[in-house]
Parts: sequence; structure tokens; C-alpha cells
Amino acid sequence: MVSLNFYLSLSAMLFTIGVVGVLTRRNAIIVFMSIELMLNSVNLTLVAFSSFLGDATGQMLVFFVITIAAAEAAIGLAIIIALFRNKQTVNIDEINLLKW
Amino acid sequence: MYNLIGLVVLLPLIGAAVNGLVGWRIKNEKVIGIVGSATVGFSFVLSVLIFIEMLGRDVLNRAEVIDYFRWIGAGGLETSFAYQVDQLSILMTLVVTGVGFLIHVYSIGYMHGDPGFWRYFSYLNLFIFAMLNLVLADNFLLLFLGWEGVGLCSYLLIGFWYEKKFTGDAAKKAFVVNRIGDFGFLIGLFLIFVTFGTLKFEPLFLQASVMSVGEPVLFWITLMLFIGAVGKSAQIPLFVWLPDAMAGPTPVSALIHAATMVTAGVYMVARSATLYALAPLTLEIVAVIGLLTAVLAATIALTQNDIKKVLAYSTVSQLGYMFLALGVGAFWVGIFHVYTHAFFKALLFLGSGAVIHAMHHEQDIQKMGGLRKYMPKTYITFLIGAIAISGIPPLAGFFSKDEILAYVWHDGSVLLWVFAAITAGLTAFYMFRLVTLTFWGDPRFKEHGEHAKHPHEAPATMTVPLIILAVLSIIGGWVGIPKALGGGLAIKQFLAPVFERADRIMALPEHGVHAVDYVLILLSVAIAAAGIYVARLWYLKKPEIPGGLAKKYSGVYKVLSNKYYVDELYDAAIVNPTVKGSRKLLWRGIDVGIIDGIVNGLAKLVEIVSKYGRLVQVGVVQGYAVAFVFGIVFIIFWLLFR
Amino acid sequence: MDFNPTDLLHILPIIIVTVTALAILILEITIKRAEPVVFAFSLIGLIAAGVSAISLYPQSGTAFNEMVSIGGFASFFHVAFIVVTILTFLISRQYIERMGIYHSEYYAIILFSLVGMMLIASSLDLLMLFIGIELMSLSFYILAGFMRTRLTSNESALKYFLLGAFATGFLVYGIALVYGASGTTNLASIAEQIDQLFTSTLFWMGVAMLTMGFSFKIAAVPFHMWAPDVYEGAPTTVTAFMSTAGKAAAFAGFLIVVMFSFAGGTEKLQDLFAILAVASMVVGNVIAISQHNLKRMLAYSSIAHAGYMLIGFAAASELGMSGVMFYIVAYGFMNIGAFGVLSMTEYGENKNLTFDEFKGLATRKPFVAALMAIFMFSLSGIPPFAGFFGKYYIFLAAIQEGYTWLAIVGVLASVIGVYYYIRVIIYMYFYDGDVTLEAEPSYIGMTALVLAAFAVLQMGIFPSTVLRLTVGLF
Amino acid sequence: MFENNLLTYIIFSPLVGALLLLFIERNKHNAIRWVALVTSFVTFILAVVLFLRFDAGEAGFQFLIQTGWIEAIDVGYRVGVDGISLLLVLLTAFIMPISILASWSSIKHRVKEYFVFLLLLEVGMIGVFLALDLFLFYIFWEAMLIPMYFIIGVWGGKDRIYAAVKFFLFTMVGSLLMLVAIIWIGVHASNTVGNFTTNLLVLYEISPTIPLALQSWMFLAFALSFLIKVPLFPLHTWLPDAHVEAPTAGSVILAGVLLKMGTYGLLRFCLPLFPAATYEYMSLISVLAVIGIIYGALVAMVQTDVKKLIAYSSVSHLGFIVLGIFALTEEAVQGSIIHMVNHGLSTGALFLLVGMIYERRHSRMIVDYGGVAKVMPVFAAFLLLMSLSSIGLPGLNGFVGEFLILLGAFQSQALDSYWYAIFAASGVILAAVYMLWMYQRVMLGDLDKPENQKLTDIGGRELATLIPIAIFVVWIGVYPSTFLDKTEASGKQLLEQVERGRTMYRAAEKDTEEDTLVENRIDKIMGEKN
Repeated sequence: MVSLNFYLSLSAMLFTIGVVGVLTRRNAIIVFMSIELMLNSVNLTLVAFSSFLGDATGQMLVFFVITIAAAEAAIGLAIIIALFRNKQTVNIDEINLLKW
Repeated sequence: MYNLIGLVVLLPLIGAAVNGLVGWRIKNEKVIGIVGSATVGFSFVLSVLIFIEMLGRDVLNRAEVIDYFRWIGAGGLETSFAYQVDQLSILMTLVVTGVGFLIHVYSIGYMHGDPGFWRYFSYLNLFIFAMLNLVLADNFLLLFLGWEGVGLCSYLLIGFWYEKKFTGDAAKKAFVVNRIGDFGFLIGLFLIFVTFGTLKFEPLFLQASVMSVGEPVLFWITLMLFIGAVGKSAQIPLFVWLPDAMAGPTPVSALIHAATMVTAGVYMVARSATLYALAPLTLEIVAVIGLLTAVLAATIALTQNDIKKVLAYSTVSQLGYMFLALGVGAFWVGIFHVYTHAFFKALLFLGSGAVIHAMHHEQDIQKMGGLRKYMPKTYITFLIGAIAISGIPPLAGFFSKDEILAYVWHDGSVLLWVFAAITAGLTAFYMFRLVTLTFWGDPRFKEHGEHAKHPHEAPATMTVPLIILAVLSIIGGWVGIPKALGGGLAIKQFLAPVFERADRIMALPEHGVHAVDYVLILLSVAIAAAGIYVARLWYLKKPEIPGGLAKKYSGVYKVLSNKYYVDELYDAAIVNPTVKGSRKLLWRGIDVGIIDGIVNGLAKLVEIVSKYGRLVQVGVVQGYAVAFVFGIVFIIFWLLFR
Repeated sequence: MDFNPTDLLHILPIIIVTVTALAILILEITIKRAEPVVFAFSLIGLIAAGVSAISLYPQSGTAFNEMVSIGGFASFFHVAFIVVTILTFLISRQYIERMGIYHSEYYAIILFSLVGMMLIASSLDLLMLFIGIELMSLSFYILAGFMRTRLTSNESALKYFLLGAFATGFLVYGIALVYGASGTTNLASIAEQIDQLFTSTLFWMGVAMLTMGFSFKIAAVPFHMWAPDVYEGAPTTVTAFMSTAGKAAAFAGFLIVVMFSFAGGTEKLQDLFAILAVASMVVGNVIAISQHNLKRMLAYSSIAHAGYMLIGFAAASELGMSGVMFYIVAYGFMNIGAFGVLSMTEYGENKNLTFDEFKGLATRKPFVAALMAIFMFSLSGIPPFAGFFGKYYIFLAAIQEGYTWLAIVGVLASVIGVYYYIRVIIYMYFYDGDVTLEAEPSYIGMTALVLAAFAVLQMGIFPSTVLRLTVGLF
Repeated sequence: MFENNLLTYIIFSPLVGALLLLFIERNKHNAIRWVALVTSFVTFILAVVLFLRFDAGEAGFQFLIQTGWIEAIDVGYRVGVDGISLLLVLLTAFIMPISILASWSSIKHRVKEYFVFLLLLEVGMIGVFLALDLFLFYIFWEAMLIPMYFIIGVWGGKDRIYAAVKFFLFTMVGSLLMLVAIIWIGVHASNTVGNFTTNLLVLYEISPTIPLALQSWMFLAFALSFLIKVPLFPLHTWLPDAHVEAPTAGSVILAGVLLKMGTYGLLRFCLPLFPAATYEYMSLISVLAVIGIIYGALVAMVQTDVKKLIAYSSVSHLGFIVLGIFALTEEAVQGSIIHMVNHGLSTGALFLLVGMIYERRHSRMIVDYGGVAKVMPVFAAFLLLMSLSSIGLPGLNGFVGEFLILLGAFQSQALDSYWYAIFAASGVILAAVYMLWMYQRVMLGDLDKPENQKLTDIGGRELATLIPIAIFVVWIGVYPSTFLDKTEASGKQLLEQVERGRTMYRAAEKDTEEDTLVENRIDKIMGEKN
């Protein structure tokens, strides 16, 4: 049987990949996708825990996370589109009117 | 009658208040003058009455303290407005109110037409009030009130003609220099309070009288008090203010800077005679300082050409004399000289005032001469004053000066005596140099034509006081005819109870009548006469001699005529460094530079940190995310590995 | 696991707000000139919710199988949120019209976020908490970008969204790890086994993530960086709402997690809070000094205030808790007041928000300036205003728990803070200027400001009125 | 009933006036002025009533009011008056109508706010003097900053903003640290008596036993706050700026009352709360006070701006007061109290006078004047009187305070050195130098500047502000017993309290020492057994 630690390590790695993606990618949409990756790695963790603990709460939580991720996607894309309309770019390096 | 002593003090204050508060509305010089003079006059009359009552009392019963109301009381300190009426204070009161009254009257004539007439009389009355507090106080604190009060009036009156810059300078100088002395005085008071727990004369002298001679604390107390006296009575090294003080109206010089205020130091030392008697070291210092001052001032007076300056230095010199007397333990003699000096110095100043008045505010004696014929009354009275100060019998100055010389001799210090005698000779010389240059010989001013001066005799309000003072200058000394001349030293007997404790401690040998006394008397008269003769010879008959001397010893002459450069020295050594140091080092350096520098620097620092710190906020999302990651890494490490 | 119908009564305020929000959306499409109706209706709904929340305050217990708590703590925050929301509505009305961004969704979305906040405050389960936070945050993302045509607003929304989602990732991860360590998401159960959990690495990892997530929401250094940009770019009234109610909700959640389930935590957690507090106070205050835009300055100031409140967490005592609760309410009033004033002066694209443009406000609009001055003094912590007492109480808690040094750092930081708050007053009162307001402040808006100022004074002079509500809730 | 609440009436009567002002139309300047004047006058009358009904024989607090306020932390509305605060309350109430009169014509814009702030300031100031609860005290202490800040900042001179900010921040730095100390004492109380409290009367009994190390920190925190306010060298640099830039009434109040809050704080809080620490730091503070006396005087001497000169003279004067406080003798403490009043009167009057001449000539530079006595003789007389009072001429008020302080410092066993008083006394000389030099340059000499020749002498309203002060200047100078009697018992009690506190501290210290000794012995025995 695959031990819990493998799941946890995998999800931790996925999470880290997501974080690195957020830190390195320039396209707002890809950054957002990286965040989705982070969320999904968390889902993996939750499911793993849920399974190993024999407790359904974790899985329940996963559903909520997925739902919220969906809502986030909707709102996030809307925001990106609104921005794109005004600025014609989704490169987050160029979105720096507000600073200091 | 003793109870009325408060009224004696209060009357001049009322006069001052009336003239000061409503005087500028009255505008009538007569009313102002009468209010001013009458209040002092009444005070004089009252003090005469008290004096008479005192004479009627038993000798042991003559002193009395009249307590009016509490002044400053806190903790262990209790002081009141309480007046001590005794032989010493009543004598001083008589002099102050008497001479003061005469000078008030004189001033009515002298100040005629001055726009500040009311102000003048107000100040003058205030002065009398303060001076009476000084001499009548029953404790050191009230004495200090008078002490500072007279200083204030002196300040006000020196700077009376305030439009001129130098009067302001002189006034300020007088006040500040006096304050330096007062600083010592204050320390003295503190020491007294710490030592005796009271500032009241009687209890503290009583306590002191059982202490042993030469206790260090007594030395310090007396020395500190003496510093105060040095300031007020213009002794070395604080005499510099007095000559400048002549910037004030001449009657003021007569009253304050000759007859009364400047002798306050002498009075104070005499009042604390018990303490001084216990501190022989201080007494020596007093004597030496007194003599040095006397000599120094006399030498300066030799070369001065301003009539008032000569008199001013003469005053300084005479004050030195008085301190010399105190220094050898002859307290009553010091007071005696205060008393005679008040008459003839007031007379001389008032006389000089009449001259200045007549000469339309010309004060240079080189531009006078021959005034005898223009103003005979002034001349005669002035001459009497000059003779009196020179020490020619039977005028007042002779007796007091002679007593001083006698005491100095008996004190055993020949050197002191020699210098004192030389000073007496110098005094006679410069006084008659003054008389000669002013009144004798030919006029050295334009008598006719354009810009001519027409000297004229002063009005009666001025001459009458002169005459009265002249009479007093003659007979005033007769209360102290020495035993050698068959007198009874009435004043010594009168004052004896006041100095009883001091005398007991000092245990001065009661010198009887010796041959040496006659020799001394003759010598001193001879020296005085010689001084007079030389002055007359040099300045009347052979004016080339002093000129020649001045040329021959031009260095000495220059030093003397520049008053030993003391003012310049003080300026260079104390005043300028203080002002410059305060401005450059303290204010611009420490205050603005360092302290504000730090304060503003801190503010600047925060601002700079802020200015550059905000740049971290780059505006790019990923920059922020990086910060987050660093943060979370830190938190994880903190929570897991600490 | 039964459904108990009375539970619905226990979350009545939440239900009322939700229904109001939904009703507004329907009203908008059914009525023609809907704006006044929508406004009035939402106010009525809020008041009703507030009344029901107040009436629930004396109760205690749990509902929905220990998912939500009833009364006390929850009600305290419910009322606070509702009051702030009402004030936000009052200052918003004129603003959104002037800015041309009136849509009835504006009110609805605020109400939705309010629902999220209220869920946070009453949650007893990490799941509830998560849902509440997300509901609130998602609404905020929209609100921040509510001025669709304005670039700064877009940017603000995007930044908030990306960073918020990023932080959510950590938060959820933290929840997952705590769940993994404890086997439950119920905070009460976690609290029961807290002693064992303290030895668990997994648990501490989770706590770290949770701390990070909440620190992001309250804008504590170094997770603060979104705040200035978002606050500056968002519509002013939205900023007002986010920085007050939003922050309060985040603190409520943080309090629930830390104080309730972690029993105040251990010393190292306290120290961590102390470090975060110091960093926030110093960074917030120092950088605020060099700001020229008042909105941005207030954003930094809100970071600093988060720092002050974290002192209460470091103290980790009941006193500290009360202090934080008091402070957050006080802060809500004074900050919404300050932003309310800004919303009145602002016109065009972020104009009239710099110090220079505040010159001479006191001569042109003395009343507005006076109110602003009160808010500024209160923010800088000068008696007799509420901000002072909040600080006092928090410092008191810190000193009582031995964090004297923290209190000293706190006061020194607030000296720096004073500097920029009084600069506002300098510009308003000590300089002359001629910038005028685009529109006369509406009475409704002024009412909100006066209410806020009154609350600030009331809480400053008679702090007991609020303080006693914060005692004995745990 | 009236007497029971007298202190409340005194504190809050100006607040009533301020609230009334809010309802007056802003352009009805005269009405505003009159309301303010009448209000402050009513407060003054109340203060006089307080003064008359005050029982001089009673050392403790009188007219006590103690009601609950914030029960959770035992903060109460506790006010009371004793001999120390009595005079300061009276002074404050006395200065206010004068300040209002002085602002009558010089304040032309934003009149309403100005008078509101003045009255609020009065509330704060009187509150500070009467509060017997540290929390309440702190509230008043800080609250009074706000109106003063506005008064300087809005109605001040050219650099008013810098001055206002400096004033505000300087004070804040000190007072916030004091806040920490206040809380700390309360916490200490909760450790000893069980509940947190800021009740001063309770804390008097508790705090002297705080271990010295801690006590020192708290003492320093309190002292820093007060000494900034005083201000003591080298914390004084806010003062010249604030004084110079403030409008006349602001300067008058600043010098007259605000500075006294610092010295009052030392007397009321620092000394009795931390007696052991007081002894620890008294020589340091006294040295700084003496430096301040001389330094302030020297720097005052070279100022070119009259107001700045007077400001630095305040540094010098307040140095005297601080020295007196830390001399810990009856004479010195009473001297300090009376000197607080004296300084308030004479320096307040000096600022009034400068304000009058500034109003006419719009310059404060000494060089712009000269010979003014000729055209303004009455003004000159008052300036002279107040200068002399400031110099400390016997017979005027300044002397009484200075003398008692110096005397007390000289014989102080606590300070145990004559040098403090000796150096301090040299300030007396310097005071004469700078005041008279200023007087000479401004008033005396030739009236050579054409602008000055047109100056008019002071009028009725101005006289109305000066004459009352002049009366008190002479009154206190000649018959200080009226006031010293009232302070005597309290001053004495304060010193006893400090002494008792030290004894308590020593006892407590001994206890702990014995405890540790016992513990050591036990340890030793146990060690031997092992």
C-alpha cells in the first residue's frame, strides 16, 4: 500500500510547483492556473488524509474547495478580461500603476 | 514713637506711588516736587522724634524690633517685615532721610523742566523707601530687599535719561555688577541659614557670639557677605560700575552714589560686626581690599577731567577708607565716616551739579575755571566740602579720617597706615585740583560772543540745601572729637551697644591718649595741607608742572587716565567671551547644532528610511508573492525549529 | 447529525442579510427606478439583521452540529459588521453615483461579503471558516474592480485576486494539514487534543500556513503588500469597507482559530505574533510617512493598526482578546470615517486625494475637516478618542503578560504614526488652499460621518459600553 | 451639593462654554469673544471659591470626587485638590480670561474655533491638575495637546507648522512612554492587591515597594514625559520654537500653565510614586536643572528675537523649579510651587507685552526697536515691572520662589552639596544680564526708527490684562503668606510621603534579602545532605 507520506510529498511538490509558477510566470492567466494547481494539490492532501483517517470530512472539504476554485475562476477571468479591455495586456509585469 | 518706624518707611513709598501712578497726569512740577520732598521730610521729622525718644531711653533699652507682618515663611524659614530700631539704624535713617530730603529739595530746582520730572521723583522716593528697608531691617532677607531695591532705583536713575545709549549701558552695568555682589550675598544668606537656622539679626548674632573665633563657616559667611558689600560699595574688583553711574542726574549721584546707597555695604558689614569679629581672616581681607581700593581710586582720580568722575573716584576711594576702618575692627569708625562722608560728598556732588547746571551740562573741568565770581555760594560751599574731605580740622572729614588712621596705626600695621596716609594726601590733592580748575584762575570757556556760556548762580532750592550741607560738613564731625583733642567721642559711646559683642570678641585695646596720637593727628593734617598746597601750586601757579609730569611719565599717565584699563580687561576677559561663547557655542552649537540636529536628524532619518523603504513595494504582483514566500518560510522555520 | 429547525433561528441575522441581498437583485430587475428602493430596502434589511443579532447576543451554544456558534462573540461581530456595513452604505450612495458606478449589485455584493464575514464570526469549524473567508474575499475581488473602466481599479482587483487566491492556497493547505494532524476540522475537537497536537510537526506546518493566510487577510507584514495597491485602486467606499469590516472579519476568524482552538498558543506562537506585530507597526508607520496620497497612507496605516492588534494576540490573554475586539470596532469607526471623508473629496480619477489637495479644507468645509481631524486624532491614539483606549487596553494586556518591550515598541511606533496623521491636519488647517469639492457632501453621507465620530468619542470617553460586551466570551 | 461637585464644575465649566460657542454663528465675533470671556471668568470665580474654601490645615486631598468609570480596569473619575494643585488651578483659571482678552483683537480669522480651542485647553489643563487617577490624568494630559497644537498651528507665526509638529511629537514621545509606565504600575498593583488599578491614592501605597530596577525605569518614563514638558535641558528645544510661533495667548498659556504641568507631574507622581528611584536620579536631574538654569540664561542673552529670549528664560526659570523639587526640603518644594505661579505670572505677562508690541509693529526682532519707552511709557513701565519680577527682585513675586528654592537646595540633605545652589544662584546674575539688556535695547536709547515713532501706548483692554497680573506680582512679592500658607501642609506631607516610601522600600528590600538568605541557607543544608 502506498503510504500517506507519498501522497503528502506529492501534493507538497505539486503545491511548490504551483508556488513557483506563481512566482515566475508573466501571464496573468497562467499565474492563475498555477494557483489552481496549488488548490488541487491541497485537494490531494485532503483526500489522502481523509482516506487514511477514514473520515469523510476531508472529502467534503475537497468539494467545497473545488466549488470555490470554480467561483474564483469565474471572478478571476472576469477581472482579467476587464483589465485586458482597458490595457490590452495580461502581462503582470506591466500592471504596475499602483506602487510605492 | 518707635511704632511709627513703619510710617517712616512707608511715607516715601506713598510718595513714590503717588508720583509714579498719577504724576504724569499732574504735570505741575511744584505739586510733584512737594509730594516727593514732603514725604521724605516727614519721614525725617518722624525719625528725629524717634531719635529723641531713643536718647531719652535707658541705654540698654534703646533697641527695639517692631514686627509688622510675615513676609516669606516656609519650612524653617520665617521672615517678616520687621524693623529694628537701634542706634545704628536710627543714625542711618537720619542720614538717609535728612540728606535725602535736602537732595529732594535741591532736585526741584535741578530737574526743572525735565519731561520726566514725575518719574524722577517717584524713583527717588522709591529709593528712600528701599534704603530705609535696608538700614532698618531686622533680618538679612529684608535687608536684601532694601539692598536690591536700592540697586533697582540706582538702575532706574542712572538710566533716567534713557534716550542716550550710554546711560542705558551704565545703568545695566551698575545693576549687573551689583548682582554679582548679590550672588555672593545670597550664598552668604544661605550659609547663615544653614548654620544658624534663622536670618533674624538678634537671634543669629546671639548664637554666633558663643562660637569660637576663626571657625571656617564664619569665614565663608563673612566673605560671601563681603562680596555683596564689594559690589554695592564699589570696591575692587567690582568698582567699575560707580564711575559710569555718573551718567545719571547729579542729585542722584549725590544721594545714591555718594551719600547713601554705596555705603550700604559698610552698613551691612557693621551690622554683622559680630560675625566679622569672629572671622579675623575676612577682616584682613576687608582691610586690604579697602585700602587697595582707596589707593587705586585716588590715583585714578588724579587724572580725570570730568568733574563728576573725579568725585566718583573720590567716593570709591572714601568707601575703601571705610572698609579699611571696618577691616581693622573699628566698626563704629566706619559708620562715623559714612555719616560725615554723607554730608560732604553730597555737598560736593550737589555743588558740582550746580556747576554743571550753570555751565549748561558741561562737565569737563579743563573747560571751566574762574567760576568763583559767577557763583559764589556754590563756590564757598564746594570749598567747604573739599576742605572737609581733605581732612582739615575742624571740619567733619578730619575727625572720621583721623580716627581711621589712628585705628590703623594701633592695629599695628605701619604699611597700611602709610598707604592710608598717602591716600589722604592724594585726596586733598585731587580735590583741590578740582577746586582750582573749576573755581579759581581764569575762565577757560567763552565768556562773550556767540556760543558763549553765561554761568549763573543756582536758584534757592538748590543753594539752600548746599548751605545746610556745608554747615553739616563743618559741624557734623563734632560728635566724634577724639579724646586727644579733649572730645568725648560721643558717637562712639552712642553706637557702643550695637558693637558690644563684636568689641568683646575683638577685644581691641582701649587706647588712651598718647603722644603718638598727637603726632598722628599732626601728620595727617600736614599731609592734607601738603596735598592742598601742591594742587594749588601746580594747577594755579605753575600749570606746566603737571603737564610736564604727564609727558614725562606718559605711560603711567595713560594707565591712570584710562582707569588701569579695568573695564577693557573685564570686557576682554569676561564679557566678550561669555557673549560670544553663548552665541556661537551654546546657541548655534549645542542648541541649534547638536540637540536640534539630533531631533531633526532623527525625523530626517525616519523620512529617508521611509522614502527608500517604500520602494520595496514595486507594484508587481510577483514581487509581493516572493515576499509572501519568504514570510511563510520564516514562519515555518520559526514554528518548527525554535 | 440531525437537522434542527431552530438552528435556523440561531443564524437569523445571516439569513436576513442573505435574503436582503437576493431580494435586491430581484428588485433591481423588477422595479424601474430601483435605486432608492434598493437602498432603503437594504438598510431595512441590515437593521433587521442587526436587531436580531443584538437579541441573540445573550445566548450561547452551537448550532448545525457544532458548525456555528450562537450569540456572544458571534453576535458581537455580527453587530459590528452590520453597523459598518450600514455606514458604508450611507457613504456609498452619493459616491457611487458621482463616480458613475451605480449598479444595484454594488449593494448586493457588499451584502454577500457581509454574509461571509458573519459566517466567519460564527464559525466553529475550519470548513465554515474557509467558506466564510472565501465568500467575503470573492466579493471583495469584485468590489475592488467595480470601476470597470478605470485602470487602477482593474489593477487593484487583479492584484487582490491573484494574491488573495495565492494566500487562499496556503490557507487551505494549512486547514488540510491541521485536519490531517488532528483528524477533525471542528475547532472544539481540535482544542480538546491541543496538547498532543503541539508535538506534531504536521500541525505546526498547518498553523504556519493558517497564520500566513490570516496574516494576509489582516495585512500584517510581510503579507501586507497587496493592501496599499488594492486600497488605493479600489473605489474609496469599497476600500473603506474592506479595511474595516473586512479586516474585522479576518481578525474575528484569527481570534477564533488562535484563541479558541489553540488556547492562545504557546510561547513561540506568541513570540511569532510579537514579531509580526513589530514588523507591521514599524513598516506600516514608517512607510506611511512618505505617502502623498491619503488613501494609500491610510492603507499603510491600516497595516500598522494590524500590528497593534497583533500585540493583543501576542498577549494571548482574555484581556488581549477584549482589547483586540475593542480595537477592531474602534478602528472600524474611525477608519470608515476617514475613508468616508476621502470619498467626499475625491472626484474624477483618484483626484483630490493627495495632501496638497487637502490644503485649506478647514476653511472651505469646516465641519468635514473637523470630523476628519477627529478620525485622525483617534487613529493616532490620542485621548479622549476611541483609538487611544484601544491601544491602552492592548498595551495593558501585553504588559500584563510580560510583553513590556512590545508595548514600548508599540508606543514608539505610534509616535511615528502621529507624525503622518497630524500631517493631514496640518494640510487641512494650517495651510490655505482653494481646491473645492465637486459636490456638496450629501446629508446621508454626513450622517454616517457624524455617527462614526460620535461612536469614536463615545468609545473613547465611555469605553465600558463596548468593553463589557467583549468580556467573558470564551 | 455645590461643594461636593465643585471640582467637576471647575473642570468642565469651560467645556460648557465651548459647547455654547459651537452654536453661535461663526461671524458673530463679538458674541463669541464675550461668551468665551464670561465662561473663563466664571471658571475663575469658581476657582476663587475653591481657594477660599480650601482648608489650609488639611494636608490631604480635599473636595474629593470618586466615581466609577471603566470598572473593568478600575479606572475612575477621581479628582481632588491639595495645596500643590490648588495654586495651579487658580493660576490656570486666572490666566485664561487674560489670554482671552489678549486675543480679543489679535485673532481675526477663525475666531470661533480659536476660542473653542482655548476653552478646551482650559478643560485639559485644569483636569491635569485635579486628576487623581493616572488614566484620567493621562487623558487630560494628552487631550490638552490637541487644542494647543491647533492654536500654534493655525494662528501661529511663520514657522508655525514646524513648531506645532515639534511640540506635538516631543510631548508625544515622552507621554507615550509614561503611558507604558502607567500601565505597568497598574499591572504591578494587580499583582500585589489583586486588581488592576490606576487609582493614585491606592498606588501611593503600593508603588514605592517596586524593586529599584523596575522603579527606575518607571520613574524615568514618567520623568521623561514631565521633563520634556518642563522642559529640562537638553529636552528643551521644542520650547523656543513653540513659544515664538504661537500666538500671544498661546505663548502665555504655554509659559503660564503648560510648562507647570511638567513640574506638577514631578511633584504629584514621580516623587511619591517612586521615592527610591527619586533618590537614585535626583542628582542627575538636579545637575541638568542647574545646567538648564545657566545654559538657558546664557542662550537667552544672545537671542535676537524677544520671544525666543523669553522662551529661553523659561528654560532657566523652570530649571529653578526642578531643582527645588528635587532638593526635597520644605522650603524648596514650597518655593517650587510658588515659583510655578510666579513664572506663570511674570513670563505670561512678558509674552502679553511682546504680543502687544508685535501687534503694533509686526516684529519681534530686538534690532527693530529702541527707545520705545518714549512713545509707550506705560508699556515700558509694565515691561520693566515684569522683567524685574522675572529677574527675581525682592519685593516682587519672582524673588520669593527663587529664594526659597535656592535656600532649600542649599540646605538640602538629599542633594548633599552646596554647589547646586551656588551654581543655580549664578543664574540670578545672568537673569539680570539678559532681561536688562533686552529691556535696554528695546525700550531705551534713541527712538531712531521712524516706524517706532508712530507707536501708540497700550489701551484699556490691554491694561485690563496687565493690571491684574501686576497686582499679583506685587502681592506675592510682599505678602506671599496668602499662598504659601495653602501649600505648607501639602508640601510637608509630600516630603513625609517620600520619606515613608523610602522606608517602605527598604523594608521590602530587606524582606526579599532575608528570603534569599533563608533560601541560600536551605540550599546549603540540602547540599550538605546530598
